[in-house]
Amino acid sequence: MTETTVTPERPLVVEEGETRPGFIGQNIRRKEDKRLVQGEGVFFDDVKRHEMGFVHFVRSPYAHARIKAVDVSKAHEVDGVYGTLTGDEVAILTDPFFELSTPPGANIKDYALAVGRVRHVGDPVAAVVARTRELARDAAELVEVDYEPLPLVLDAEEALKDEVVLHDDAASNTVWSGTFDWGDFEGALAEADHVIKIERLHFDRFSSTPLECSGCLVEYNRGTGQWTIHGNHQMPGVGAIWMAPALRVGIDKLRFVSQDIGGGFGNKITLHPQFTACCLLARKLNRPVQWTEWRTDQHTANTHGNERTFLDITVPVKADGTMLGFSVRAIDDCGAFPRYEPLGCIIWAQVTPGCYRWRNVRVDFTQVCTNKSPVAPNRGYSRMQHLWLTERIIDIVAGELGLDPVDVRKKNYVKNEEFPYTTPNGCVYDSGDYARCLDIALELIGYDKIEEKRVDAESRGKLLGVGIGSTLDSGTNNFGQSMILNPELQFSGNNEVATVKLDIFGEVVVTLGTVPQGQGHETTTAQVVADILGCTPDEINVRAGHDSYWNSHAGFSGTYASQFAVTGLGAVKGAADKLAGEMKQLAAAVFGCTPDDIELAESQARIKGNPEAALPFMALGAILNANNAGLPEDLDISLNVRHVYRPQFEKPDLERKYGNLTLTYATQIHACVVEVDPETGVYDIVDYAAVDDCGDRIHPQIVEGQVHGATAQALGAATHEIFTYDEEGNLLTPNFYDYHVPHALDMPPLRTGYIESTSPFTPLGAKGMGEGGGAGIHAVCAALQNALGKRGEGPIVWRSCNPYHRVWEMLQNPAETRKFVSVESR
Amino acid sequence: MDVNVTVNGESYERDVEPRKLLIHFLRDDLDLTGSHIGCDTGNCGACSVIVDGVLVKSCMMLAVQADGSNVETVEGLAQDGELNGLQQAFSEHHGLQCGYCTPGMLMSATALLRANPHPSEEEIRTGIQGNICRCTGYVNIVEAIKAAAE
Amino acid sequence: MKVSGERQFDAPVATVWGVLNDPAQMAKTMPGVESFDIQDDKHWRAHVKVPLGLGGLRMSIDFEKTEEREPEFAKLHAKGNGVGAIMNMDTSFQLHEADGGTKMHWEADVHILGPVASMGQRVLQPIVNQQVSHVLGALDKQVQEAKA
Amino acid sequence: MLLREVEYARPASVQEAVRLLSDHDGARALAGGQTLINVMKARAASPDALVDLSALAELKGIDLAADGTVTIGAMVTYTELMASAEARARPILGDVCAQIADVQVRNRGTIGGNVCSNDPTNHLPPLMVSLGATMHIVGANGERSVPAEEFFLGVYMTAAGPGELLTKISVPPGKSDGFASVTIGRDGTCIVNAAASVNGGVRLALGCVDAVPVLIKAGATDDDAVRAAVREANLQPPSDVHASADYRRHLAEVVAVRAAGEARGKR
Repeated sequence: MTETTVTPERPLVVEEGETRPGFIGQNIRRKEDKRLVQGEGVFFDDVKRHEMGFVHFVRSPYAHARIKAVDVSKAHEVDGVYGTLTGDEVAILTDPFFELSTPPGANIKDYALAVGRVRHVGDPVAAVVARTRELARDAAELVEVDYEPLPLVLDAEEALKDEVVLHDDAASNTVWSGTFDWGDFEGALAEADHVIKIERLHFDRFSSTPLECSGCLVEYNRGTGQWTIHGNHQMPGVGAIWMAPALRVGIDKLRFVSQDIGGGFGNKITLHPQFTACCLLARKLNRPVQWTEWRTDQHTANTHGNERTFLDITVPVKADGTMLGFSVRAIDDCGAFPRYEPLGCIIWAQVTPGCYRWRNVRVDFTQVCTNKSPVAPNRGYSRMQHLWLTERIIDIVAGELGLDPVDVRKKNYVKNEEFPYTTPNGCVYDSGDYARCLDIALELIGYDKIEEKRVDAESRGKLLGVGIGSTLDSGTNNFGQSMILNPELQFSGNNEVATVKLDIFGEVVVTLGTVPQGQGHETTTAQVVADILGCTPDEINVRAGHDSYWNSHAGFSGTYASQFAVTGLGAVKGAADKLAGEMKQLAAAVFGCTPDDIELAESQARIKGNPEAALPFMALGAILNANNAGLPEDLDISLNVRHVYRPQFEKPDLERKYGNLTLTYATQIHACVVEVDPETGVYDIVDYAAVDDCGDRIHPQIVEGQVHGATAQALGAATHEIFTYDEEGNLLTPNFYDYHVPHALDMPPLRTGYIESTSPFTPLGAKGMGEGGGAGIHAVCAALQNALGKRGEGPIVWRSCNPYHRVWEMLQNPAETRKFVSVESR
Repeated sequence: MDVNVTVNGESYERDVEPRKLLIHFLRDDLDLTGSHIGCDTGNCGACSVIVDGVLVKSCMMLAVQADGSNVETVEGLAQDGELNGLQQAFSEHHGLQCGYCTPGMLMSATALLRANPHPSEEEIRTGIQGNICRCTGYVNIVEAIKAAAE
Repeated sequence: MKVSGERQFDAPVATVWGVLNDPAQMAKTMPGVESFDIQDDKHWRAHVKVPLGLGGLRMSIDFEKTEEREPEFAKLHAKGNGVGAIMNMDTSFQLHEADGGTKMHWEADVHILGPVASMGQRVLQPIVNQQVSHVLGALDKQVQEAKA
Repeated sequence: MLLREVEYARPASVQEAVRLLSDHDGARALAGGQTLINVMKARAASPDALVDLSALAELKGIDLAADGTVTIGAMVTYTELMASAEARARPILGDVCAQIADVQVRNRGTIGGNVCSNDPTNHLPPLMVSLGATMHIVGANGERSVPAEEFFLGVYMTAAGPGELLTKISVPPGKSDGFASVTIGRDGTCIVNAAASVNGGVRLALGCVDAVPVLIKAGATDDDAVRAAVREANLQPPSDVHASADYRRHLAEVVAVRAAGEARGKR
């Protein structure tokens, strides 16, 4: 049962019924729903072409092996096989995908298929194309690959020793490493009354596995050399930047088309290797080819979230509980290929201090390759791992010093009056009220009666624990942060595009550059345009999906990193404002008055105060498009406006690794109550609250839906979802049989609340908020910690994922984990 | 093998390999792409359809097993373009985001409400336990089914 | 995965050694063996369909004798290539006289890759045990026949 | 996700089914398909021919005899059993079926398929052993009956061998039964499970701890006696990503005590 309590500071949207003027802020019916509830959406696998071939990848069973030979002859003998592709051909026909990192990472060679060596189980070695899906798979079994197994390395700290090296060209497993040092950590240590040391924390490897796996149908036009890729790539702008140079063609030769996508969560950003292989096959066989990834392929070889180990954490604290800062050594395991990495080595710096006011932070960061599946920016990317670190520090320190976790947070949270708040490394938190959100969350789980609940739980033989998870969702990247990793990179700022036109019959048509996967872009776009043009969302036709041929996209186009409400709608607002201006100019020219005399309302352009003198949209569209004789010569309008939204960013100071890396910071504060059965380690989440503050809400229901979804994914990651490998490099949770994703009965009762702290930096006062920052993981870890041990004794929750067996093991020998923590009091 | 099947009231006859799963038959042979595939172990329920009145996962049935059966899929819920009560409720309560699990959810909810017109929240959650959704956390789906039941 | 054990045979060491080193007889002890071809006394290949209850797992296994000290010790490397699984196994056995017969101590280090390994880890141990007991049972029979 | 080529037949009679299964050693019976088809998707193991039992009316139906014995056809689905008045004579049957997987699987998955596939994590093998059920098998050379504790031979292997069919299961009368498990998420795959049946002493069957259910008989039914009996069994459970051997062994004691307690409570 969901109760939404509305307790905003400044009641902008007070009660469900009462709304602001206009459509923004209302829960209008989503435009996407009509087709989706009738099964009439178009997902990539629904697209068919005459005589298309089905692609099946031959994947490595070895985690690390040299490829001595690939023999496709038997596969070709199968009736119905159209052709094959091997790594040797790929090495000749394409160049390696460019690497973001500096050496040694820069020297890694990453191709569409494995060349010379396989580096993780599932690494694609060859591809077979056949008339039917089943034939392609049958023939793939006849491809004989002669592997020479090599020693493998699965642990990041082991990989650092470079005894087993994955990429000879790089001659090291280190992709990137660097130190970050802000404030005066040594000074803070000297000034501290207590210094808490935490030897080890580990953020486990998991992924928010979208229900639709990846895939594409690729057509090649031999005459023009043009590829059309019907696929579910969620960041085609960057995908094309990788693929075009590899295929040695201009970017415009790659047309990305998608309509409906079944969830992305960052897992559909690094699809360029498989898509490149399909492009080669479409050209080689001169026929459309279609690749559908199945669940087991998606788990073993598509993408995982970053796995990160934190070592030697040192936290200076004053007697009154003021936290002065922290130092940590972080080792990030990016699997066999960096691809989108090492961007994760800097993205966490968007939220360096988390929600807290400590000023002295030192991080020694290293990213390393291992013989596991490559990573990609899974929802919460890199910030989630870091926020989990800061929350674990707060709770462990509070536990050791006997401080109340609520008081410690309130004392150290950035205060409401300090916004916009500049962090130690130059990021600017735009607005927020963390303490207020925490109060609402605690109220929703009945925190004041927690001790009664603890007694009741104990009467049933259960250990009760309550935990808080405070996170930030930094949105709208300044890609200039990539230059901190590699000064030679030519990426900075951000952008997104939208085109709004008034058609000949007066229909408003909007074309976006984004790639929605369920965020309701068509709906929120229609709300914004309707309020600007003075018509209703039903009259706005927002083209579904993405098509690079619409020429309404730019380099950073796509849907990722919590930014649509800012960049996407920023572009829409910019285009709609200009169009409104042009419509007023046209009406003024027709009525012989000035544009300021014209207002847009009720789908008309009319003279203020004289509603009879009105031109319906249809008239405006017709005049310019088909009846423009007699219009003034200087009337330079097109009624077809393409607007590029660009947030104001500066290039960061590379020396000090200082600068504003993100435009907006949405808040999510979660609180949860668990009951642990000490006899088995089984635990239930009996109460849960999530409070969010993402600035002005364009469509409250959509915002809440994102909170529900991000919470469910976090709870899955906190309880059961983990990618575990055996010593051979086999993934032991390769599909939903052993990788348990929460279903309807697993979810606890979810209560939500919200406030709206308008963002001063964005066109609509809104903030991106889709990633949620993994608050559920932090809250569950804190609640388990609270349940399992009183002050100073009991185990330490040091891993992000805690299935029952880990809870039981922690209970059996608390010392095993307690030894990670030591307190030095002066 | 020869398969005669009625899907959403329309009858089809095709020659089908025994190894072809019903979900592939619906999507690839009959071009009814409303039902989806989300896993390869029979866990996710995106392929749920109703065969002879019984809710099943069509990825764990061979097409040849549906010979002579009556299959209902999401494409058959709306009557000449008019959404039914369940479809309306899903949209009204934001019970879908990406829409990939929605066809399976709608078929499970349809089967649930036919058998139990006024289910409790626990019964609703049990009814859709076989349908994984990664976007909504199930909150609004349960609200939508509750609303459709009234 | 490491598996080991001991087995007492009611036959002299030479007889047991004779069976263990004759690929033709050894092939008969393989579960679901369909055919085998012998390249030389150190290399032979068996085509088997391992009975796995729900269906057979076809695999071709290449055996290579890597070490031998007649009649007491031998070591073999086996590389199995099937669709559902790839198997790399090193196995060795020691024979010595004991209570009027022969005591064999055997060891096997089995590495399995592919879907059977990643999805079947709960059932892998019992399945390997089943196959081992099958082989040992068949070996008993072969030894008795050889003795007669 | 894409199966290998396979032959398919849907016989109209048990005799014809037995003939088809005996003629072809690569043939396997296809009941509900909720395990077999998934194994075929992974191509981990592939039958050459499938004999679909769905047309065999003789294998459907649940019968309640005067003495309270419940006889369940092998092709009865979990949903049918849960709804059956006859099966309510032994309520534990419906209670356990209600915990298996989800609605869709329960609508097609069959009692016979569950026991014949004998996945170590299945619910029904230990339940049938604790209830002391009798499994009725038909083969080329006629019918025979096997007690449940002798029916389960190995992983995916039962007394119903190649060329044979399980036709029905008869469950003796009784009321005081219990079932307890620890699962991955609610009603998920079992990490460990135990079934208990009390009349006089207790018949306890532990699942997930070996290839086949482990039957333990204990004279007394109190917690300590049950715990001691389980310890004596010296279980060597497999370990996997969800539980180490030690954790499973410990859980086995806990669920055994809980199952026995539940059974005791219903006397």
